[in-house]
Amino acid sequence: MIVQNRMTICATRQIADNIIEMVLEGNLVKEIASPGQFVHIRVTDTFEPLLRRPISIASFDKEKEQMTLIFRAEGRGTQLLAAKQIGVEVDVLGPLGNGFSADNSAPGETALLIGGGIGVPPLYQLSKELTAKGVHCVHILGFQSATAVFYEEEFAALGETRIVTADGSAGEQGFVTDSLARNPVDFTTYYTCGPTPMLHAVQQAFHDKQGFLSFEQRMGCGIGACFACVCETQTGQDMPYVKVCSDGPVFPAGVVAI
Amino acid sequence: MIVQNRMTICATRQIADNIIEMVLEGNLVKEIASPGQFVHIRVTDTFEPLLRRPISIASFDKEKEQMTLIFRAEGRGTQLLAAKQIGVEVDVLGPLGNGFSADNSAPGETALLIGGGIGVPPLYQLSKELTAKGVHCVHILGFQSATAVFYEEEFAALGETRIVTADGSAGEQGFVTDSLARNPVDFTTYYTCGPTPMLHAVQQAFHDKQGFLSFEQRMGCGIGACFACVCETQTGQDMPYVKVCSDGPVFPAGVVAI
Amino acid sequence: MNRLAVELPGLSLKNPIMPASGCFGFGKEYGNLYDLSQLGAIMIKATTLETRFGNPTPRVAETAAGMLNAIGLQNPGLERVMAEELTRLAQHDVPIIANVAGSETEDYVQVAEAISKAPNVNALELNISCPNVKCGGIAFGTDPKLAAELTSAVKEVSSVPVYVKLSPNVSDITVIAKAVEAAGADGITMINTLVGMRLDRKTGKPVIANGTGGLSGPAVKPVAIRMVYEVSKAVNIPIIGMGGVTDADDVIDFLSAGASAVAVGTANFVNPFVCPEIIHALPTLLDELGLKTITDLIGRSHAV
Amino acid sequence: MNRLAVELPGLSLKNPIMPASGCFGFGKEYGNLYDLSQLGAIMIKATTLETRFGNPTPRVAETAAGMLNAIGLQNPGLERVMAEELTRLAQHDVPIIANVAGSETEDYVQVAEAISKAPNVNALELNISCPNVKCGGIAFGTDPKLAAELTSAVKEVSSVPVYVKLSPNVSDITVIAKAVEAAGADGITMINTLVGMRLDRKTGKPVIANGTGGLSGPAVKPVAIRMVYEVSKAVNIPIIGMGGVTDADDVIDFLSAGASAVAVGTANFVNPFVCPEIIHALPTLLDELGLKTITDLIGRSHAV
Ligand SMILES: Cc1cc2nc3c(=O)[nH]c(=O)nc-3n(C[C@H](O)[C@H](O)[C@H](O)COP(=O)(O)OP(=O)(O)OC[C@H]3O[C@@H](n4cnc5c(N)ncnc54)[C@H](O)[C@@H]3O)c2cc1C
Ligand SMILES: Cc1cc2nc3c(=O)[nH]c(=O)nc-3n(C[C@H](O)[C@H](O)[C@H](O)COP(=O)(O)OP(=O)(O)OC[C@H]3O[C@@H](n4cnc5c(N)ncnc54)[C@H](O)[C@@H]3O)c2cc1C
Ligand SMILES: Cc1cc2nc3c(=O)[nH]c(=O)nc-3n(C[C@H](O)[C@H](O)[C@H](O)COP(=O)(O)O)c2cc1C
Ligand SMILES: Cc1cc2nc3c(=O)[nH]c(=O)nc-3n(C[C@H](O)[C@H](O)[C@H](O)COP(=O)(O)O)c2cc1C
Ligand code: FES
Ligand code: FES
Repeated sequence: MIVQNRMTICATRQIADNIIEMVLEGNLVKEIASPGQFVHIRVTDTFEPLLRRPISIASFDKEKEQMTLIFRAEGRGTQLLAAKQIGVEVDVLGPLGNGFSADNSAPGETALLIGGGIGVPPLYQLSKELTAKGVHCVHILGFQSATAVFYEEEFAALGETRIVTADGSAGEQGFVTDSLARNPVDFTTYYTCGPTPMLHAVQQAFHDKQGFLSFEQRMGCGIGACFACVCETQTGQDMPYVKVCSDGPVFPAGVVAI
Repeated sequence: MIVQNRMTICATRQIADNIIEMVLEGNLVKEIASPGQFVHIRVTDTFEPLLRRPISIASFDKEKEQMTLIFRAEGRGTQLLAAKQIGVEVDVLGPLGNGFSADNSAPGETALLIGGGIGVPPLYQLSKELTAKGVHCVHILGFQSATAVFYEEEFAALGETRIVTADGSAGEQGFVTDSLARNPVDFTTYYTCGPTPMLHAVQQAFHDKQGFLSFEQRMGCGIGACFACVCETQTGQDMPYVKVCSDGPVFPAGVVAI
Repeated sequence: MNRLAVELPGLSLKNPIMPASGCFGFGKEYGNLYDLSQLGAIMIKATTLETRFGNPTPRVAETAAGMLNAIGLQNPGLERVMAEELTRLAQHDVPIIANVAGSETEDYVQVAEAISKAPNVNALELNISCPNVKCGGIAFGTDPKLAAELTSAVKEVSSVPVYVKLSPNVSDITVIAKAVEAAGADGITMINTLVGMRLDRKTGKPVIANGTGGLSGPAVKPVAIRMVYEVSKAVNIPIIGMGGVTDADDVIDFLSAGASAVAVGTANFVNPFVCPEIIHALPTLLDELGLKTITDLIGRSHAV
Repeated sequence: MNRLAVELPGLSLKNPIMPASGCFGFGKEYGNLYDLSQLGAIMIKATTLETRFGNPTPRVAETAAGMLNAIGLQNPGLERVMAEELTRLAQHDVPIIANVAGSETEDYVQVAEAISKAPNVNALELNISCPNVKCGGIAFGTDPKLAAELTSAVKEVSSVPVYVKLSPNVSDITVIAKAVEAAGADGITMINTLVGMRLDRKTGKPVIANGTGGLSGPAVKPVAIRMVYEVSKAVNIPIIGMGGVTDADDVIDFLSAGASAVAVGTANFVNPFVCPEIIHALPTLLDELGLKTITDLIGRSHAV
């Protein structure tokens, strides 16, 4: 169920250039159904900035009623959020959308998790769930440069982890798909989240594989009512369009026209 | 000189119903010239609420570079200000306007200081300066009710102090002018700050005395440029109007048409 | 006695609060969050004759205390709105105002005639003011003669009262208001969005794929209040006011300005529970103002 | 080379930033805070033939990310503006744009003729869009024929280039823009304020004594950007853009939309140092965008 919850910030720290890891506590966490779901955050109590910000749930702990978000403090809204201190309450709407399902990989299989920039966070909870059920996870994480890299150790603790940076200042140089072309991974299913060009390249590269992609789109309501976040579907799909907020953000490969 | 100063909140506490006493520190204090000057405060770093809020300087300490404001947290802006914690920086423009001058009373004379509600604060610094130079001060302070009363002891420490409340729940019942009619005070000069009807009544009651009144008006710029805060003057004055922000807020009795 | 009740042509409202068209879909999503029967009414999303996909994305952009949208009247078309959406809404005890859009008089008339026959549609809202589609009615919204003709044509076929939704992007809104009143409109809803634009800092190009978008939210409230005030003085038919309503205080303002009921648009995105929260807050506000019923507020600004 | 320099009819601007008329008085007060010679130009307060006291107070009210004002063109009148204000301003090395207001063509013409002869007045800004005075030119601002006639009349007598200040309260602003261009206007300044209203919660009456006021500030920026974009496509004379500018990023937006320079109004009240701060921030922003000169930004939004 979607709830509007004043959650308390119980930890917040910078983990890379402009990248904040924030832990929020509240009963909204009880409602989380799958990794890759997101929350819609009100960053102020005034009306400026007005709209909520969609942020993926990076991981959660239902016992403690805590979830972790990782976000880039870039524009007005995310900067205001980043400036909030421990103990402060934040108005959070969620959990929203349909995330990745660990059911798409069977124990013993290899899953390829490909993240780009702020697309990396939702893959963390997914990897935890997949590895917990015995799926072998390989992580290919793309960033701009060394100072933008985060969660390398966390992912490495779960499985093979490759860092790829655009400028080569950490890990391999290039795009995630370059790295995969150079050193292919044998896998059954891929899961990916990141900028649209990356999603596009990944989908093309692995057109013959089962895959799941998480999309971004500008949002209004976040719950499916305003039609701000639609994407056209590829020809042959049932619906002419999907809504990223309520039908997605995760879709099987081949559904969304990119 | 008028400066824009990020001042630090070094103390803040509620001293009556919705009334906050806040101590701010910064080099703006060096510029304060007279009691009754005010500052123009930006209550947020976003643009909502947009305008600065004019608040009188209740007292100041040039050594410590500290000043005290006393304000009612009523609307959006003052509520945001009241919610700020010790250590937070606030954007303050000031000191603005022309305040009361202690030079208008000679040592040994009696001065009558009449305040109403949030018009009381600026009289505090004035009384300190007057008593310091040997003027005998009598304070008549009007409030809505007992829970709205503040600074009774502070004023009492400086001179005779009468509390008057509209509902009679503290001190005498009625308006300040009722109290003065019942128990007249023998004085040379009066100084008053409060709601316009009170200023009007006081000016009428003491039309034969030298007096100084502090006015309120909605403001834009606070420095004399936008013509938001003009008041018509009484016939016979040099100028057809005055600006409360830069010509006032304090005017000799008889100048402003009320 | 229900202090919040308001009677309008075709609409017995238990309270004067309703979500604005396009900001609430067909009620399904918000219906998962709270009981829609609490609402005074629901203004459903614009319905056109055929399915419309709408504009390319991005379709929304944030602005100071507001937002731009250029959804482009995306909707499943008359047939499916009738068969699926209205049928589903029938389970809630809430009057429906159907927002009717089109590009030519004929479209409007066809949609109006059919949708006005749905058992739970109590009134139509003629959308002659959508700024986001090429032939989306904006011409009807800025030309009093066209507006009047369309109103008459729709009135002729509609089985329920017809409210006309006015555009604020005009030199004198009272001219259009009077024209549609003379043409038989039963009420007016206002305001639709102001045309605005936001540019991307880096590229200098519009953020919204459509170029311009409609500005809504708190930023536009002073314009909306002024226009409701003007129109309520100029016409004798009731007004459903909107534009930047975020709380019960804003509702007081719109009623004082001359509206008889109030719609809430953008604020639903900021706080999905805003409509029921406003409804619950109103009685206390009436008490504070010393008023018996909500209708006592209507047009307070006009009194001398 | 000065990367920020902009050449406009009558105006050699060292940078494209100037305070907007009515938000800076005659420069005296802000001149106490910083050196006015830093500014690209100054748009001085509206000057009328006779002294005007203006409207009753309250004259301003706050709104979401904006404010309403109804100052009512208070000014000391042509004679004293010439003798006192312009003389004082002459000590600063900064071009002056004199905002000319009136109620009839004759007033405008008289003020324009006289004030355009002041040695430091480099251009006129014809205020045909003040929403706050009964006969304050708003009729000129909404009727293309009247606007054109007034422009011609003023052009005939003015010793300096004439910019016409447009009202956003119109159905199609390009019509007025084209009309004044055809009538000989050397440039356009836009936008003046949107007409708005705020009511007092308790009484339901307008907060501003005048009833309505002009809306300015960040709230109106999307409308201003859209209109600058439209007008810059419709005319070949330069535009000085304004409406909600608060920082250097906003300046980028206005130039990208098609303005050649930018005026800052309401933001002066929020931050009295906003104009010099913007000027100092611009070179870094140009670097970030990889641009050599500020003029490279002009009209970026139009490129395909
Ligand atoms: C489903 C989903 C999950 C996301 N998860 C994450 C995450 O885990 N971590 C993270 O750092 N970012 C995430 N994003 C992107 C994040 O929402 C934007 O970076 C953020 O909204 C930008 O806000 P701002 O205040 O920094 O920028 P501003 O420029 O102030 O934003 C202005 C407006 O544009 C919207 N906007 C700007 N960029 C984007 C974008 N890329 N996607 C959607 N809306 C945008 C904002 O929400 C706001 O409405 C996610 C986006 C979506 C749609
Ligand atoms: C020279 C001067 C000195 C003042 N000194 C004090 C003081 O020492 N303590 C104190 O509590 N109050 C003082 N006031 C009044 C104080 O400025 C207002 O109470 C305050 O601005 C209200 O803001 P708000 O955010 O609570 O209300 P809102 O309703 O959010 O205000 C909306 C707008 O109206 C303006 N406004 C509302 N009420 C007033 C008012 N009475 N006077 C001027 N503008 C107003 C606000 O500044 C703002 O622009 C003074 C006013 C002036 C002019
Ligand atoms: C995302 C969005 C979609 C809208 N769609 C419609 C629509 O389909 N039909 C219509 O008449 N108005 C539509 N509107 C306008 C609103 O109904 C309303 O008139 C306007 O937003 C002002 O109210 P607000 O400030 O409360 O949002 C839409 C507004 C928004 C924000
Ligand atoms: C207090 C105030 C007074 C104004 N007076 C004038 C004026 O005298 N002449 C004029 O042409 N515009 C006047 N304006 C309009 C501004 O010049 C400007 O066009 C408008 O405020 C939009 O810019 P902004 O959002 O930066 O304030 C005034 C605006 C304000 C806020
Ligand atoms: S954001 Fe409103 S439908 Fe997706
Ligand atoms: S507030 Fe601007 S002149 Fe006084």
